[in-house]
Amino acid sequence: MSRYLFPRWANKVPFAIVVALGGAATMLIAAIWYYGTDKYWKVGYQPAQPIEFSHKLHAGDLGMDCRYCHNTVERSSYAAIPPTQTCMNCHSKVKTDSPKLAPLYESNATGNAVPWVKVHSLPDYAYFDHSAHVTAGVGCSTCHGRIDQMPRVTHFAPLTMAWCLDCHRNPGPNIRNANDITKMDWQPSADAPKTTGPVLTANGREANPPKHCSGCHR
Amino acid sequence: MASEKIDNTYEDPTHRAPLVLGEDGSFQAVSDRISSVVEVPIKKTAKPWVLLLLMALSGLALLGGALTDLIVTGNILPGNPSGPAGGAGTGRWGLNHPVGWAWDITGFVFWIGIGHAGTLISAILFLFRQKWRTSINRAAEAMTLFAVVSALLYPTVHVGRVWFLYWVFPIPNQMGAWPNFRSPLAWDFFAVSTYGTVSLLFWFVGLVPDLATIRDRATNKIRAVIYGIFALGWRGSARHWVHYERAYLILAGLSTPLVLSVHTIVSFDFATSVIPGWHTTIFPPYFVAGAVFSGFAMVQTLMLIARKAYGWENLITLRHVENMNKIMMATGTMVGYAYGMEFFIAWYSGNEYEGFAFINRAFGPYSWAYWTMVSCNVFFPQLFWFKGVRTSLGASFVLSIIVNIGMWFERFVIIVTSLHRDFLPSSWGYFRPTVTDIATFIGTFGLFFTLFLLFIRVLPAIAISEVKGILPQADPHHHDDHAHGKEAAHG
Amino acid sequence: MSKRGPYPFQYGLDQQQDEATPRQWRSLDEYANAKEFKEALAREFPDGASELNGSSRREFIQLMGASVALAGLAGCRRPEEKILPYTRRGDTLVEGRPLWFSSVVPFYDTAIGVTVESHEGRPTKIEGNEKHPDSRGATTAFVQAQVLDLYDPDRSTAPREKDRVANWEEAIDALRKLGAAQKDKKGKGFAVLTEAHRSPTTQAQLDELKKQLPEAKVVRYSPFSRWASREGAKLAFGQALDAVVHVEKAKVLVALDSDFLHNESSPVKNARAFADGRRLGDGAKSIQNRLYAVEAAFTVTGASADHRLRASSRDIGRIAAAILAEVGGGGAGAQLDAKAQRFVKAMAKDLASAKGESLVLCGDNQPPAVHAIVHAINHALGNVGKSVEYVKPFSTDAEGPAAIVELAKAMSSGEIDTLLILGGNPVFDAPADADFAAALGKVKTSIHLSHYVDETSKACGWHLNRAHWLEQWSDARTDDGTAAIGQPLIAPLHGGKTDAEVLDRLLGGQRTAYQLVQATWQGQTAINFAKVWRKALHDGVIDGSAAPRVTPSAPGAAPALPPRFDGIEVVFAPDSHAYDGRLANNSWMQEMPDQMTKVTWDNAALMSPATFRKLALKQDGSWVEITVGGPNQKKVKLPALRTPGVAEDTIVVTVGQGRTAELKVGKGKGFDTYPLRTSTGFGFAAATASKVSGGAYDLAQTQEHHVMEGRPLVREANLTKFRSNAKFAKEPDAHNPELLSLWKEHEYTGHKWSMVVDLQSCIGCNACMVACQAENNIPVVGKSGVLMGREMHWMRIDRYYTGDDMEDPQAVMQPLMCQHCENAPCEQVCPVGATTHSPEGLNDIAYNRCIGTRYCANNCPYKVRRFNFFNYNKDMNELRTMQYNPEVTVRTRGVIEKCSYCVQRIQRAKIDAHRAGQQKVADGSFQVACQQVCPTRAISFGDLNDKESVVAKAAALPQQYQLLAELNIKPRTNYLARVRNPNPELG
Amino acid sequence: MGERPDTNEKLPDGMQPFALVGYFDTPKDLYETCEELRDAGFKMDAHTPFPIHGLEKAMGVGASKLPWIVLACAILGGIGAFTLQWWVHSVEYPQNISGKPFFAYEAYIPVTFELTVLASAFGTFLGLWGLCRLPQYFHPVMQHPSFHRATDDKFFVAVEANDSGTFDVDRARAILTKRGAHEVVEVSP
Repeated sequence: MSRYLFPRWANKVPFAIVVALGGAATMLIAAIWYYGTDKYWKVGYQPAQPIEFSHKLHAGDLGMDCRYCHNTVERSSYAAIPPTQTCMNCHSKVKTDSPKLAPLYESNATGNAVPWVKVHSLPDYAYFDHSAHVTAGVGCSTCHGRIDQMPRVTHFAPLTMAWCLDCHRNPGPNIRNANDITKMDWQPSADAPKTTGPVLTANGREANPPKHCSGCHR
Repeated sequence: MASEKIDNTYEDPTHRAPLVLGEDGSFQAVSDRISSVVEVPIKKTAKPWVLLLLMALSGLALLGGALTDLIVTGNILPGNPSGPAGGAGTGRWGLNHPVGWAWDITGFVFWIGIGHAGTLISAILFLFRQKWRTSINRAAEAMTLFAVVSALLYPTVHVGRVWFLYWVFPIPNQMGAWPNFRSPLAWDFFAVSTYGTVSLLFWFVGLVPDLATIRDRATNKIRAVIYGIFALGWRGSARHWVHYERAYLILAGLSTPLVLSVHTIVSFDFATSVIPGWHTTIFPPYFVAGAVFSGFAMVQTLMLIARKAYGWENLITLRHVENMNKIMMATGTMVGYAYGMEFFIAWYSGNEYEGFAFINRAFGPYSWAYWTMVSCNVFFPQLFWFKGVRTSLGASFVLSIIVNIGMWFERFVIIVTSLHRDFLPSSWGYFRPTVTDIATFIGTFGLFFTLFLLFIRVLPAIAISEVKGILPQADPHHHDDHAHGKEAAHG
Repeated sequence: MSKRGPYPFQYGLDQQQDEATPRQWRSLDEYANAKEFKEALAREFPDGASELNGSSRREFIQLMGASVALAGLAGCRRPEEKILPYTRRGDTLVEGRPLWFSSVVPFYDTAIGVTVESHEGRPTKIEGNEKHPDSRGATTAFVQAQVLDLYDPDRSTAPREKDRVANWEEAIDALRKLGAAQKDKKGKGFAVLTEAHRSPTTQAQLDELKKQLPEAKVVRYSPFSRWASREGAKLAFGQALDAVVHVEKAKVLVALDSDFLHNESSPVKNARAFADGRRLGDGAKSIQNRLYAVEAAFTVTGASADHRLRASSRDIGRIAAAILAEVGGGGAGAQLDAKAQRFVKAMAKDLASAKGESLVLCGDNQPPAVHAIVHAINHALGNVGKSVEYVKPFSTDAEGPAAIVELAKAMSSGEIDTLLILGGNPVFDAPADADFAAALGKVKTSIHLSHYVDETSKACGWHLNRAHWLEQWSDARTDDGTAAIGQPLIAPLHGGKTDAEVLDRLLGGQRTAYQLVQATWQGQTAINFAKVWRKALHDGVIDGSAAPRVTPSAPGAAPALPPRFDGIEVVFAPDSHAYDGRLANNSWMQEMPDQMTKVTWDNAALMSPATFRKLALKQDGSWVEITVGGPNQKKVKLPALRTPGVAEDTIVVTVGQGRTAELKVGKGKGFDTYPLRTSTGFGFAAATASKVSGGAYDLAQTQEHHVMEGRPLVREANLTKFRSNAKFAKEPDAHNPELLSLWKEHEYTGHKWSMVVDLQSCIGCNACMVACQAENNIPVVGKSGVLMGREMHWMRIDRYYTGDDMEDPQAVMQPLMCQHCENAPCEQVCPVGATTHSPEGLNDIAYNRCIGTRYCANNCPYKVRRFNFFNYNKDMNELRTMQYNPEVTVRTRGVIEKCSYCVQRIQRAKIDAHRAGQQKVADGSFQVACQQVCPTRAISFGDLNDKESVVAKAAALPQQYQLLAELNIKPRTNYLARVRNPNPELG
Repeated sequence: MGERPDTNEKLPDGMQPFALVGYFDTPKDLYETCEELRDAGFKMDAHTPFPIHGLEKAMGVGASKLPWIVLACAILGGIGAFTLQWWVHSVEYPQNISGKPFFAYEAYIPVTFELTVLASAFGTFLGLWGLCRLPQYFHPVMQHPSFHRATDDKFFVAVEANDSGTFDVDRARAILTKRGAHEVVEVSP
């Protein structure tokens, strides 16, 4: 019998394999890291809407207050999309002939809703309450960004649990005065006191945002 | 055969009884005897092995069915309860409130326990320089490995949402959530996975020189290549042996506390709870003893079969059999002591809940299970006091199986009888297994035996180099140029 | 456009696990697309809807609009979700904030005022109405469960002529024709059969009908009503009267076969008054009342009694007579055995000592004669006008079993050829001797208005689908005549009509329910109707609508009682699941364990262990055949169940189960025992029972062990012991050791939520269990599930038998929910930290974090954690999902759930307070579900750190103790020990 | 067992051998040969089917450094594990669990222990192969015609060439043949 001997080059194989595996692993992790993030999935989501409603025009240029349309935001967990009614307040006179507004007038006539496309969406087991945040002094732009500069609404923040917790653990920098709530160019004060003394909310109580489960999950 | 003629089961101080018997105790004979099993061409595979493998595979298939029924679709297996909406779910098992764990965790603890003997034999006996271990440690380690695989299956599939199991491990995530390191269950996941990994490494390190042997004996290229790859180019260099022996010693040293910690931690699952019958400080030693007990029983069962099947009478001698029986007797008695002590403490503590829990075990709805356990684990092993029984292969085989049955029942009794009647009588219940329960359990045996059968077919089931190492002529200062089995036997 | 790839792993799983999310949006939208809803949209706008703030059809449509559609390939790409806003928003409506509307439920031959919670136009939860005298903020299990009936997919969706599905146009046409035809013959041969309804509007229509069709016959029948009491009054006082009892005014109470705390004579009111009379709050050392129960079945009332005498129903009359004689009301008295004799003597003495402040109640299952005696007793004790008042009956129409039998006779004889049945289900529940089905077959024209196509509908020529009280305008009077308006919360889902509407159509009218109800009250209120009306709607009760009290003449001689029969007697009681059968298709009620037997999904033949042995039965569930004599013998075979406390030779059966109509939930559940019930043996009857060989039937009980094994779970004492040692419940012993801690424990500086359960007040009526189920989206698991021990109830009521005599024990009740231990054993064992402790001391569980190891459930000493063994909400009917509480996650398969102390309500209260700039929630600004529903106010909840709070005060009471506190787990739920007030003479 | 007759194979002239390889039948012969070679100042390696006790001394090879590697891994693993648990429960997300302190070191012991063992085990495993320079599928000595018996029943010695000049093929061959080695063969690098 002639004994089989591994060729000399076989000695290089293990090293090659190790290098290859290492490389592959790194690639994989990198891929998951990137494609798994909300930056990739949510942030920047900018669907087309049935009516080319421009927040830039209304909130920005015309300077309408967010709460004129989203008027439930201070009373309810939802910042409700305004009813057709609300749009008609102005558009019964303004731009009545614009074809872009056809869906609006149709909705007003038929009573069928305008099918807006949802941009910001939390998992349904997360109970977020707009009124709690707005009255505490967390303004619109903190989570929704410069809406006043968006002709078409874009998903601004990742809205992940970790992201929420960052602010819940250190609310100070993101709390503003009640009258700045809808101020779009408001900037978080980086030099806000971190943990020295209790942080106060816009309506003057001690800000103590929940960090425990039932704060958001019921 | 020689084994009948020469009795190596008693120690005569005047001369050491040999550990390996046979006319031709030469090194090559050892290689031949062990490797030949592996080198049989596929076509010539022994019929009984094929038959056993088929049985094992059908068991494996059953496991597949059971798990699909449990997790994916439901309604595969007949006669099971199902939700209003039917479908899969942990409810395919017979669990309920208050009995949230039953056959699943019973099976988990059972298999983990089995595994312990392997590590014990390969590590602890090694540290104690118990040379007789050499002919059984390889198989025992393999058994450990496969037992751990079967065991790990249970905690994996017993959770309600298997697909989120990875949350148990500390992986950075967008929820900013982490595992709870206070939970004995979290400890368990770490302990068992560590145990599995270390056992694998230990086993593989032991295998390398023997893989090299088979590589070098290879008569065809394919085998040479395949075994060669796993032999890592081992060439028996003395310089390597130096590191190798040190590594082996260290791994043995690591495995020893590890194996003790694993069952200790498993016992914490119960000991740290508040449930009467679980909340017991005696659990760690008691569980470890039980584990060794059941493990040795399983090794005994398997090795007795292999011994018969492959004619290894000279390698696995009566002495091995007897020694394992002695250990079983010892550990069995320890377990028995634990049973007694539990009762005593329950009474002595004056805690009515604790007291009730044990009275209920012995005389409640599950008394049948309790007494099965006691008779199998305490009464039967006492037979080993008789040398006749200890050295009878038949008796050893039967008793080893009885012990395994008993130890399964021990876990069942601890888990279920404690849960089914705890503090508030209003929530007392009763557990009945479903078809899926039974199928899952049988299935794990299928998994275990499939792996084990494949192992003894393709890998040297006895540590070749180690056995050679304990032959008399292996000693460089041995005064005999041509060592021979016979003289070895007498010398 | 933007970089959208396949959905990441995490999201993919969210899709898998989307059952773990509030379903209402998604399902509503799907419902919106469902066929029947398209039809609903097609229907015209109901009149008067403009009045119903926020719950009009318009808003109903818009609510559909508010739902969010899941379009696209869910799970593989990011689904494009739609938001459909309202087109016009009701002025009071704010998306995401519930609204409450007052309404009224007719039940128990009285009416209970309620406030209904509405989410974007969907009624989701029924609460009591503080202002309503028969509710006082509380309700009962039966009332709670009715919100589920509204969404029952089995409800009839359209009128039918025989088996042909018709529409209302045709139906109304048919009604008008019929009415016209009847007018010509003055209604001769025409009869209307109604339930024992209490709606003035319906009655007004009936009166109108009687005016227009003088020959027509109107009969009232319900399987359970207070006709016997009214008949009794006729016997005693010469005129039929309704007794209005005032338990709060009674120091000594005697219940003769009467379950007045639970099932009879406006129980909510009674239970509250009873509990108030014996509350041991603020260090009170005395109990105002003492309750004697003399009964055949072991009822909730019997369990709450200070003294209970087992007596078979046939003997109640004699005992009553004996009492009458003892209290000097005349009569010869009666021969009783020694035990009863002694009991009665002591009881009578006690009664006599409390003249004018005592009250004797008689069970509805007793014949008029016995009621007459009891009326006489109360009269003799001078209670009339004090603890018992009399009012004219709500209606003078013929009622009771005899009446319906008579009607049936007339029908079979052809004397009646046209029958209009408004509600009810006589084919199923009429007395057996009426043989109503056969009689109905003889009738030429028959019309049945009902919620379901039930046994009766099948046998009628026309079936009309009836509007649920949550769907249409109605009104109802309580037993003392106080009226309330029933507001609809949602437009009729299937376009059903009310009794009044149908009668109106019959008489050629076309008024809507709204107009009819308004018309009724317009007539009765003089000035400024609009104001009165608005106030009535707001308060949920109409001021000054109570009926004038009547002072009856002195009773005549007590009527003779029928001779006592020997052998077995069978006693009929309403079923704890189905009541008289109307709730048979309600899965919440079916799975609700019977208060005493803890049986779910079934009814059984309840008998004492001795009787059980006498019948040589082997085990619980063994078959027994009961035969009731009479010309046409009736046999019923059902499983037997040993029930301590039931009288000797007495078999208690509940009626209402064993429905045969096409009901997905109710069909074939339990056993129909109506065949045994005849007009002569309506409450109880002589019967023979015999063992039937052939195995045993599986009865699914939620509690299978009935004694406390000497463990101090429910701690009770009698008043004297309590007086001598108020701290008896925490006497230092093995169970109350000094508790030390190994480490520095967390402090609770903010709120410190806690619950106190007063076992002294709790009567174990189960109302809290259903309230919890409705509030927290708790699934049902079905009979098989309960048999496996997998019921999901977050709170249960443990019932233990106490005393040495297991033939005749006492019973104690203990509501048990998560105790929110500060050192919770369940938390440390969770490997993923899904269950942790909130800074306010709540034992939180994040369902979405749970992986389902069940370790926490194992390690819970109270066994209150529940595991979703399957996906119980899978394939849930879209209509039914409308009931889900959007504030609570709907759990998926494989996760643990448990009582959260209604954290959603706590959060709502906190957010409201915070919005108002307050740091803390004020005490009493919210209630948890079980607390709110409790008729006896046995549960209080609040902040322990607020020393002024109700809960803090209660927790500080001497009789406070904590269950299993010796484990040093520091439960947050406290119990107040139970104290009985026995009569020293009976020792 | 078919044993080949002894040969005296040489590599072609001018070719520097990797080593001079021969084998014995018993550990004893090998042992004594190694001692002699060691004393003669040769650098050698032995190849045996099983470890022969004291052989490393006979060859003049020092003890293994493996334990130090393992110790390092153990310390790393232990500290790492404990730090992770402390960080998770005290820094990153402190939560009140069963009313226990955030920093409940008692509870961290099991995981710390397990990860210590795991790290040590990996250290041992990788350290072993690292120190042995394995896997190395081809090695010059394998060219010896009977080397396949080195893992079976023969005891090989390879007198290794080195530049230090102490290597003298003929002297080595002499010692081996004197000791009765079989198949003394020069193997090419």
